[in-house]
Amino acid sequence: MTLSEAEVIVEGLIFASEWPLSPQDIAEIIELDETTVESVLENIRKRYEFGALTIRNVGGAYQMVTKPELASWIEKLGRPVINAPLTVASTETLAIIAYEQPVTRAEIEQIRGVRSDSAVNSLLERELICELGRKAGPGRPILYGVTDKFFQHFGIRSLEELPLQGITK
Amino acid sequence: MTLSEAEVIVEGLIFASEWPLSPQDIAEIIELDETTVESVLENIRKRYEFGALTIRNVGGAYQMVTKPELASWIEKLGRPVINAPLTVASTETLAIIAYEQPVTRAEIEQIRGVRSDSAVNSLLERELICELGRKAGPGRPILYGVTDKFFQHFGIRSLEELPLQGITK
Amino acid sequence: MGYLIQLEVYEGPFDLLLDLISKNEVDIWDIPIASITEQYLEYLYSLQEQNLAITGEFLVMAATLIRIKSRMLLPPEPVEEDELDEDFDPRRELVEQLLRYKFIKEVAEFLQGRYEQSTGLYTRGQPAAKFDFTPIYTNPVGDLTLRDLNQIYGSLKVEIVKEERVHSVPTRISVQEKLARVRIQLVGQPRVSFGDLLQDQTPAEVVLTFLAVLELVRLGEIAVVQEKSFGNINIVPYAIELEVQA
Repeated sequence: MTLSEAEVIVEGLIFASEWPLSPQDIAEIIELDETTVESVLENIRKRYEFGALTIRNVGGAYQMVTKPELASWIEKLGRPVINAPLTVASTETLAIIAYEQPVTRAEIEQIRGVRSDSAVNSLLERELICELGRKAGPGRPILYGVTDKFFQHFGIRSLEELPLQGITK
Repeated sequence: MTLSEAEVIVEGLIFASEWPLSPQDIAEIIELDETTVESVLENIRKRYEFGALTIRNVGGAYQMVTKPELASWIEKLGRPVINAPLTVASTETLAIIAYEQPVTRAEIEQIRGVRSDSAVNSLLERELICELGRKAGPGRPILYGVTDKFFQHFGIRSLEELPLQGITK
Repeated sequence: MGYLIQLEVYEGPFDLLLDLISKNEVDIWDIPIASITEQYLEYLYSLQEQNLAITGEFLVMAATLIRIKSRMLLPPEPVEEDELDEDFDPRRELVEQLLRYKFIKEVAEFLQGRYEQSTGLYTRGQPAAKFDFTPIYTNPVGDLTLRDLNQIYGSLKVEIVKEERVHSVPTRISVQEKLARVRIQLVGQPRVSFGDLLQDQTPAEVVLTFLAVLELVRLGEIAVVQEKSFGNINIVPYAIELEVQA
């Protein structure tokens, strides 16, 4: 079995990157056009069919992850479980934090129209959000923002990848 | 090509583990004896011969890394650029280190009343603080102090220039 | 009604309103406020019938809807300048809030989808290589100044001293006791500054005093006046009744 040099390099890049890599990112690094990169990726994906790992496509970028059927084994390593479902309250709160950060809890509650402490706490526990500092002014409320883990779990590299605001603020 | 189930599980474990796994660790998780684990590992290493990745033995434990010849490519992924300000925890920790240095993490935690490892780590990563040495006494804890970078950012040349109003030492 | 209806669960009043608007197939910019208000209240009544708790937010929205409804019935009052606008629509603020919430719900759905895609998938556990991938911080201290550091350090040190004092002088009073004390401080006065009530109090007492003042407002015994933002807060007692002990 021989593999093309490009295939090996791309495989190494996707493994080593902290973020999902888009074909553009890869094309830039290895100086090949995107179409070639796409076909190289296809070859890698085929080669991975039988092992423990897979290259998944999240929003057009590629990331190396374990196959879902191994989840129960990997949990035994004690890695935090990312499969516990998020409640609607949590995703709404997360959406607001992603868009409006840095944002206080009171501002989140104003947009959602309901109290959100438990949603904020559960997101802090999952390390999807963190405290960014405190807002000047009365009470010096805590400001929240999203974490690196947020970007990794959701396969998003920057806030620009979130759906665009369809209405004027 | 069919792979044994054990081979796939071990491959996934080594990829996802946050530390290198010893054959004992693996044997415990998959409930097989160590000799079998060693031969499973050998199979995985063989299978990896042609790709970008390899299983490296570090002090008797195994980890998944890219092959050395890919180094120059992987370096091109670059260091991530982060523009987030300091968190409240980090700011408090920095203030304590500036005024109390040389100071141990336990002393910082006593003043803040909460654990401060991640704040200390983040300040180290930002190169605002550094290790100054170790304190004499039980456990010989690390002593922290601020760096030249700290002085540059705040526009002062020495600790004597820190404002002292409202502070009773 | 003798049978149980399965009621839909809503995240909050905005969620319920959006659902009513979509069920009625009406234009969000032209909400038939009377009929939507009626349906909104019906939902609250049905919650009540099933002995389900109605949270404060739902009640506040009910009040808002009723206010908007009445303002739409009345001829526009010649009041504040910004409301002189001929296009002024009492529904506008609500509509803007609803649209904002609707957008957030869409993003939440997008995130939920992404999250489910990640279920059971694990990324690499260890650093991939010994290369220096430590982040470059372009903003290592933000806009933090030496003065900030001084104040933060000062307040951390003060907190320690305070905590020690609290330990040595345990004070345990209830809101009810605090309420009684505040009444005594207020009775017969034309007005009292909130700051004066707080003098020499520990943080725990400040909280109790604040709660007692809120309770007095609720009971209709006092009015609270603040002339400008961050200005002094004055308490005007008008119906304080001291419980006379036999």
